[in-house]
Amino acid sequence: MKIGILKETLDGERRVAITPNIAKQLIASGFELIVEEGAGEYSSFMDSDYKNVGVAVEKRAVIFHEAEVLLKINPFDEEDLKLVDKGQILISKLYHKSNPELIQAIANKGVSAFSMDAIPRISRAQDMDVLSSQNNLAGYKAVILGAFEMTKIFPLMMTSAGTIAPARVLIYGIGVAGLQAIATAKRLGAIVEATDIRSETKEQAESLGAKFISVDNEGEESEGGYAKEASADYLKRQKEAVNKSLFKADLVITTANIPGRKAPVLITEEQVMQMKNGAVIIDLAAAQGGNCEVSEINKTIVKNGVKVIGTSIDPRSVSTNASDLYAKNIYNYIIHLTEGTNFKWDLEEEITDETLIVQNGTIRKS
Amino acid sequence: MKIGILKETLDGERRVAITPNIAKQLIASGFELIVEEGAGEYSSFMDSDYKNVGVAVEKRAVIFHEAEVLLKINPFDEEDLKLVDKGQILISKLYHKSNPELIQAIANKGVSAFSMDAIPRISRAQDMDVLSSQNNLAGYKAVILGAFEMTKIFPLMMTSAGTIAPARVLIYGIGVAGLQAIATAKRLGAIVEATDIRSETKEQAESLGAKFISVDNEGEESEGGYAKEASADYLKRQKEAVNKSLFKADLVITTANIPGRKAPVLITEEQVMQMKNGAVIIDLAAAQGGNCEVSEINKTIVKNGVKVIGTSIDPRSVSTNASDLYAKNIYNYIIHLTEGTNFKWDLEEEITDETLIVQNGTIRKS
Amino acid sequence: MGILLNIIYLIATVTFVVGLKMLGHPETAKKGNLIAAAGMGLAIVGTIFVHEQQVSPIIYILIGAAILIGSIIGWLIAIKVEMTKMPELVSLFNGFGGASAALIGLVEYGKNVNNATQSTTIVSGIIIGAITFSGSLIAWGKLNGSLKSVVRIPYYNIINNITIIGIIIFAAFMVATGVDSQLVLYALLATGLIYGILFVLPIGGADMPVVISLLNSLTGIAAAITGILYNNMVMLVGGILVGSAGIILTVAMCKAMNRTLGSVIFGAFGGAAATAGENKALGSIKSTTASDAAIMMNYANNVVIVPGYGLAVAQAQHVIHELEELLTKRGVNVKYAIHPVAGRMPGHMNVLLAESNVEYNMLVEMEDINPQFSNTDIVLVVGANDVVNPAAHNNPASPIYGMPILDVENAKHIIVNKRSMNAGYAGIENELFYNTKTSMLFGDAKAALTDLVAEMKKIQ
Amino acid sequence: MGILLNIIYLIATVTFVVGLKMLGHPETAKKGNLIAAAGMGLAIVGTIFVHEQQVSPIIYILIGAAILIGSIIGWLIAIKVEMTKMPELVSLFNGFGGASAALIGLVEYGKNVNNATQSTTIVSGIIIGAITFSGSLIAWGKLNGSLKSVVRIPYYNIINNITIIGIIIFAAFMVATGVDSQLVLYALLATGLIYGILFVLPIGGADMPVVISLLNSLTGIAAAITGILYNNMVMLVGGILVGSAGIILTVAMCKAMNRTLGSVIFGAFGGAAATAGENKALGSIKSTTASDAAIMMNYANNVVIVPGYGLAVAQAQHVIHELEELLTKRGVNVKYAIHPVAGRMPGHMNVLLAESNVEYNMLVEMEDINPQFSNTDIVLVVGANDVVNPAAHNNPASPIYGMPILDVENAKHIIVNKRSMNAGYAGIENELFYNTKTSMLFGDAKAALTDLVAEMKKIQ
Amino acid sequence: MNEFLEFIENNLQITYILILAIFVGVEVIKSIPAVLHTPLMSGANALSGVVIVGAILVMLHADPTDYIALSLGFVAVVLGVLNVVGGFAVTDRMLQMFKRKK
Amino acid sequence: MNEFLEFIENNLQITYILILAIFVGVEVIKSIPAVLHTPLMSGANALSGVVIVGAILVMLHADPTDYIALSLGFVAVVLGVLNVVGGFAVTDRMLQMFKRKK
Ligand SMILES: NC(=O)c1ccc[n+]([C@@H]2O[C@H](COP(=O)([O-])OP(=O)(O)OC[C@H]3O[C@@H](n4cnc5c(N)ncnc54)[C@H](OP(=O)(O)O)[C@@H]3O)[C@@H](O)[C@H]2O)c1
Ligand SMILES: NC(=O)c1ccc[n+]([C@@H]2O[C@H](COP(=O)([O-])OP(=O)(O)OC[C@H]3O[C@@H](n4cnc5c(N)ncnc54)[C@H](OP(=O)(O)O)[C@@H]3O)[C@@H](O)[C@H]2O)c1
Ligand SMILES: NC(=O)c1ccc[n+]([C@@H]2O[C@H](COP(=O)([O-])OP(=O)(O)OC[C@H]3O[C@@H](n4cnc5c(N)ncnc54)[C@H](O)[C@@H]3O)[C@@H](O)[C@H]2O)c1
Ligand SMILES: NC(=O)c1ccc[n+]([C@@H]2O[C@H](COP(=O)([O-])OP(=O)(O)OC[C@H]3O[C@@H](n4cnc5c(N)ncnc54)[C@H](O)[C@@H]3O)[C@@H](O)[C@H]2O)c1
Repeated sequence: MKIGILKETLDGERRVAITPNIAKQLIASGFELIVEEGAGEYSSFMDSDYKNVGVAVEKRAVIFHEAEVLLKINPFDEEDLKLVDKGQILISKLYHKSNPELIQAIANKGVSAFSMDAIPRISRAQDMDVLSSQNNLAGYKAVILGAFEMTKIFPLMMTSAGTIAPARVLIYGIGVAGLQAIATAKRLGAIVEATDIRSETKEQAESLGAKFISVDNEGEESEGGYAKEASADYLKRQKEAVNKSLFKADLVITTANIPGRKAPVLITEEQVMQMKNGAVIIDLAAAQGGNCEVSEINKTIVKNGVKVIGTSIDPRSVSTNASDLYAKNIYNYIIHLTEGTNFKWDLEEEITDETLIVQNGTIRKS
Repeated sequence: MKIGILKETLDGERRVAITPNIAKQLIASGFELIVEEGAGEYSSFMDSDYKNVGVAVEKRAVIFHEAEVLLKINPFDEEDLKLVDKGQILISKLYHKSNPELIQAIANKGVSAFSMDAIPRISRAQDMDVLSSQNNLAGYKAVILGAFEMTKIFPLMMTSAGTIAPARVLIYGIGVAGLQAIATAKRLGAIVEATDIRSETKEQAESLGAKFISVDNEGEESEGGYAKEASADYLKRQKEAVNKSLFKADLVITTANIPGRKAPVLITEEQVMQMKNGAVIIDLAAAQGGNCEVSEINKTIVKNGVKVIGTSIDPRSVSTNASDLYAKNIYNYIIHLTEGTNFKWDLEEEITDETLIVQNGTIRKS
Repeated sequence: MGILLNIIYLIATVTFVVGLKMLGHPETAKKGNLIAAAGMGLAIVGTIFVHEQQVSPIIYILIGAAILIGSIIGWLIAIKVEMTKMPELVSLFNGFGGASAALIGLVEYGKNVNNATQSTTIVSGIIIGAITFSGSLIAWGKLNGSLKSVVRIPYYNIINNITIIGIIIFAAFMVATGVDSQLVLYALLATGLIYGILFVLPIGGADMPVVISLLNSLTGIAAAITGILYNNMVMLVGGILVGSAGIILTVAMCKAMNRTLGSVIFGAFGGAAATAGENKALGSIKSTTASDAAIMMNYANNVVIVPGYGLAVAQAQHVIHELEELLTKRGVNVKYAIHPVAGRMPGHMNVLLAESNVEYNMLVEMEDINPQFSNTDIVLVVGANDVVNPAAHNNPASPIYGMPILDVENAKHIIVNKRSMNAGYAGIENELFYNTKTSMLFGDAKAALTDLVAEMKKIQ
Repeated sequence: MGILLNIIYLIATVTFVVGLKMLGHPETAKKGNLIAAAGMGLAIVGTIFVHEQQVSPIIYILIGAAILIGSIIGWLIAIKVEMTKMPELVSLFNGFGGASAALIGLVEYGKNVNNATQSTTIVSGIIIGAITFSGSLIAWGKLNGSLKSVVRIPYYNIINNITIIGIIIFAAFMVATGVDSQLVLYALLATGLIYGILFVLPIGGADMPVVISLLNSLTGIAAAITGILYNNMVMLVGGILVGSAGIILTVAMCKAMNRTLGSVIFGAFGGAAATAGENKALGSIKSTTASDAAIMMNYANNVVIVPGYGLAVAQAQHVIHELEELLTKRGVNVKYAIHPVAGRMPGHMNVLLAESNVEYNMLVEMEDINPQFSNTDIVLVVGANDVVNPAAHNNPASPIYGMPILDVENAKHIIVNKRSMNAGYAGIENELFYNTKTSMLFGDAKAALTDLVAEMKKIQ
Repeated sequence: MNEFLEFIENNLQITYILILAIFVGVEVIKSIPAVLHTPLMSGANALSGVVIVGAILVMLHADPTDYIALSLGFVAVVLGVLNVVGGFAVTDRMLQMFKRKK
Repeated sequence: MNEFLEFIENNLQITYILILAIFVGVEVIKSIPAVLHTPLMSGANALSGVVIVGAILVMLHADPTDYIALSLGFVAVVLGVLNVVGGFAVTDRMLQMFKRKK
């Protein structure tokens, strides 16, 4: 079975779905691999690295034509679909719930499509869970980005030229990204506070040294570990509880998401206007509409001396590691889906069932 | 006595010599202060902040005209000197050893000029030592910049999507900047190695958790804590000792300086060609000619997949904290130089003697 | 008694004290045991050969035969017995000691009926010896499983009280009247034996070690009483030493089990107190103390530490590092086994351990450590649960089925630290905790590890 | 002796054991002292009033007077003396005890010349009592400064040997011949007294506590010997207790000073051993032990920790945090004083302490902490030197003159941990170390603080 | 009570010995690590076999024709020796686990 | 040597008492913190004043006319009491420093 690795075309994307290291493992498992020219370039993998492990490097059209399975990170787009042939298998993130047109387009092509973002958050699927692996790096990089953009440093320093107060970092959303952001900010010496709608996150935040800001709510927990949409009342009370910290914060990182929906607005423009001059907000939910009212994806907006940076939870900039992990996830996933080198199509099995969005032109999930 | 605070004009500079907080203290000590419009803008200090503490905000020309003492961070340049009047006192960094023309020009103006970078490294002058206060922040920011530019993360992470090896950071020059860089990289979880020509730095590096790379030399120590110029032989043996680490490094930070001279070249282009694809070099000595042969000041040059970033040891980007510390240094310095609000001109006293470069048009030091 | 014998006894007494003392420290215990044994040998040999009266050869032969028989049997049993059966053996031996004391009393009684002090001594010796003997046998039976653990006797309290009253009446009668009746003598013996049985029968099997220690202390007292009878210092002092040390030991054992002596002995009667940590399906758990864990780890060759989310919750990263450093310094080979999803975020354990400066090369990935567990003496699991849950292998119905885990079961011994029997993230039972190789060290990780380190430091 | 008196003595003996035991723990020491004192009172009262022979009232009056006089003087001296003079007072009191034993011997000798055992006892009592008396007086004189610390006597060895031989000859003669000569008796007393003087004279003042402890142990033995004489159990057991405990204590004191008992007693004769840490200009330093430091800190109200470069070199940040947490838990108010240039880079201490998770609000800047030192019980300086060097205030010639420092001198007591008397970054002597309020706790910071923590944990 | 006092009166030194031995027993044992509880119990058990001395004395004092005394004494000696020998041997085996490595 | 053995022979129980008391003294004292060395020494010193019992006995047994014995005894009692009372009082004062705060 021939697997084709496509170069990402999305603006700003620097990752690649399969790294040379993982390619080698797939080949060892019996698969044949071809990779698009320059696919790994921005993740510090050269075409020669792929060649060295036995992957053929080809032009884009050749990949689409020859591969039975096509791998990408970001959803296949119109341009991609033009080149797809009936019977091919597509694997990428699809966000099928929010992308019905795309799913329809894929179905129209008569192909099968698996979605990486639909992998259930169950224990045995953890090693295929791209959301975890990527959000984790995103949390780290958000802090680095914040530290880079700030005009202050993180740690407390008592020096002969005076004492520098430690930076105050506030984190909204204590999922995978939020936790790693807490850990990283804490390591650098900041005072870290964090808040989340799920009350079980309190202990988790504290286990990493952050102070948890409790919003006195009935703690409507989770649906399979995910947050439900917050009520207006909750959002109001959240603002009250957090404002004191927000207005003192030097760096704010927001990671709050509700799967399949627009991200909740947690910081209004009015709140931004009351923040400290020089503060920085990194909105990792900007792609889902943003947790901060002011943010726009891939833009830096300065409001009242506050820099609001809208970015996505995809850790594009740490592309080497991000590609490594993503590739490992896909590898585990492909091994799970196949027997020998053929797909099992075992629809009784939870992971396959949840992730197989389109089967031979038929939409299974929407 | 009226003190004028000028806005920095150097490209990329974001600091300001006096912050509102320190301005307040100077005013409390009896000085009168005027500040150029927008001087603190990039350090998150607004004109209104200055006004609030009693500083008059004026246009550039007014400052030059009215102030008896003119404060800057970077050396006064030709443009500045055009506006300077006889009898005025200038305080800034001057680098008088490497800038004889500038010193001559200042003398021609018939003014007096104190140089902040000439403050002796003695115990009681530590609170005026701008080199320490600024290099310290530079060391921190160099690591943040490196982390930002890298396509990898710093810490070791063992995850279900595979293990990410910790970043390897190599630091040349264990002065103030180098030490803080070690501390910061270590905090973020990197494996840190460091080297210096002064053998007493071994213990210091280790006290922060770095591994010291010893170059087997006779350890020609220091002149008042500073390094002497290294022999060609030393540089050769240094390369041999360090190369193994250099070629494995993900981030290299160079901080090696010899006061009053060109910075030593520690990494040749040939060495860069053998480094890892994706590695990053931050050359903090670029303004003094660079520790890396490839680097150019304020440029990012990619060679063989290695990003070489030439920057100066001035921590411009953390401008808020850097200005705070710089201002506190100047404050201590001015208090030291004056009695009531008048200059003492005590030339017997070491600090005054070393820093008064031009007195009423006469060059004292060169 | 000649001066020589007295000096022999004096030396023996000193060896008893010194030996007992040395038995209290792991480093010297073995030597202490040998010293005490040597002293005992000396005392026995001295008693036989250094005396002044005439003794017929037949008696020497009998004594020699008795000693030979006892030694051979005792030695063989001791050498052959499995490690796990040792406590019951101790109980059996102790019973024999008690029996010996009772027999001495039986022989001596007739000769001393007229001396109140002597007969008091003898009567007490018989009673205590008899109780010890029958009680120890019951304890032995319970431990080796031939007796049901907790036996309920109807009208227990009444029978028990009657027996006690019986003992008192017989004893008082004998001492007061100086009657020389074999009948009364054996009646006394019988009531003593009955009381011993009644005493131990209702106590639960898990408490047997405490009971044995208590009975052992009683044997010591019986020996001391016999010492008074013969005005024999070595018996007196040796017996009292065992008696007082035994009481202290008994109390210490109760403490280590978080019980009081009273609750062990009398708690049983109420019949309530279902042992905590029993689980219908999985069996019962074994809890351990910091002190035990410390000794086990100190004398291990290979130790693997498995950190989990609980370590982070307790913020015990600094203490675990201290423990690891200490073990390394003692020559133990220590590693950390890092499960990829231990904690609540990828790399959680890495962040945590980096904070306390654990060397990166001490952390071993799951794939690399799993084959090494069979060669590991002790695994210390700290606040981890799901990542060491064998259900992932065994139980297809489990939500974690199919997840790779750390195969700590393969190690020779597992110590698990957590606060309670509560489940982890996945919310499921963990049969590892019920494994016979597992000891639970309950408590907040920071507190428990701090204790562990403190105990470890005490050892050397 | 009546049964009542015997029981009184028995009780007194038990109070001695229990009291001595309680004296070994800071928490119970005070109570232990009182218990032993009560037992002693009981024994005295019992001796006077509970006996069978007829005693004339005049003797009662005399005894009463003696006790009254002794009590009042003893009490007044004990109450009035300054804290720093207590050790010498102990020495004085101990000498009195010895004298008392010797006097008893003098009186009893004549009555017992014909019984070898008794006269041996008495002669030994006189010798030991005399040595203790004169030796203690010399020790007292040395401690209160009326005697030059080390006294060199010409032909010391010869004189010493002659004295010893004299004692042996007199004693042997008296026991063997049973001579009842006051002359010989007082000659024995005199040689004993001389030997006591010779024994203590050459030993250095710093070693006096060890000598006092040793002499104290001897007094105990003298009391025990007297006990044998009178077949008096409370004296016998009490004396032996003091004797054996005293020897152990003496050895422990030597250990705490890193000396052997031999080197204290005989080392002096060589005359070498100039005390380390003496400095011509600055005086001498006082070194302390982890155990002492732990107790001092444990019972303090306010403790300030001053970290310096040495803390970083030793990588002792985790241990110092443990210490701080422990102290806080014990109710001590702890802060860290951060000097702006402590370490080798700006913020060095901050990085270090952040690593071990020290709360930011426990760190106090120099300007804020300096006024608080006068209210601080103990400052613990760990690996800092220049930043606490008063030369910055006092010595215009010093390279650090004019640098602001942490004014730790203002605290009630300063404990400095470093490895040696080596200088810091500035390469200059630090007179703080020679301050009378300063104790040096030598050793690598990590090791020393680990010990400190261990000792601290022992306390409660 | 009276008899008790009398006993003390008559056996004053024995009483002291008793009390001191109790103190020694207590002091010597307290604060031992829990893992030594079982070996220590076993060791103390072996020590309690000192009653064997009494059993031997019974036999030594027995009339060679007093078969009851002799046989009871014989059994007492056998049992006592079992206690002593077995006790020390088992203790020794238990303590194998404390062997120092290397 | 012979006399020593004889003494033991004659005073067997006293010997046991001696030995046991030595053990008790040693066990009770070992492993005490250094800061308690001085108070403990002082406390032990007070205890050694038990010799006062002997001094009192000297006086009680003395003939009221034996002035030498009486005066020596008197001095012995005074000195012994000094040792006892002063010793305990000083110890008590030394131990003031271990008062618990709050
Ligand atoms: N790593 C990730 O990215 C990630 C993300 C999400 C979920 N998960 C899941 O999290 C789980 C991780 O496994 P794990 O073994 O590390 O943790 P776990 O299964 O959650 O077990 C943690 C155990 O620690 C104990 N504990 C809690 N606080 C403690 C304290 N202060 N002192 C001592 N023990 C304490 C708890 O028992 P007591 O209450 O009895 O003390 C609990 O059973 C896995 O199920 C994994 O799938 C992981
Ligand atoms: N902070 C800055 O930015 C900076 C930069 C450059 C220079 N300085 C200078 O550095 C000095 C800092 O003062 P400081 O008091 O922190 O340090 P210091 O004066 O250098 O003294 C450090 C002391 O720590 C002891 N030490 C070293 N290793 C130790 C170990 N393992 N365990 C225990 N003690 C150890 C050393 O004594 P032993 O050898 O006897 O153990 C030494 O005397 C100042 O003079 C300052 O001017 C500071
Ligand atoms: N099975 C597994 O073992 C496994 C693996 C990975 C993650 N998970 C769990 O999945 C869950 C989701 O993680 P994620 O990072 O993908 O979440 P996410 O990206 O969907 O959301 C990030 C966080 O935002 C929070 N949030 C949503 N609305 C909010 C609001 N209005 N205010 C404040 N916070 C709000 C959520 O509660 C969540 O913690 C976590 O509980 C994680 O532990 C489980
Ligand atoms: N008086 C004080 O207390 C005080 C205050 C601040 C700094 N200092 C001391 O001043 C000294 C200089 O600090 P700095 O940061 O300004 O130094 P710097 O900026 O002049 O140089 C940086 C480092 O580069 C090193 N270096 C030079 N040539 C090298 C070569 N060929 N190879 C490798 N390394 C080389 C130097 O040794 C130095 O450590 C340090 O020792 C510092 O501790 C003292």
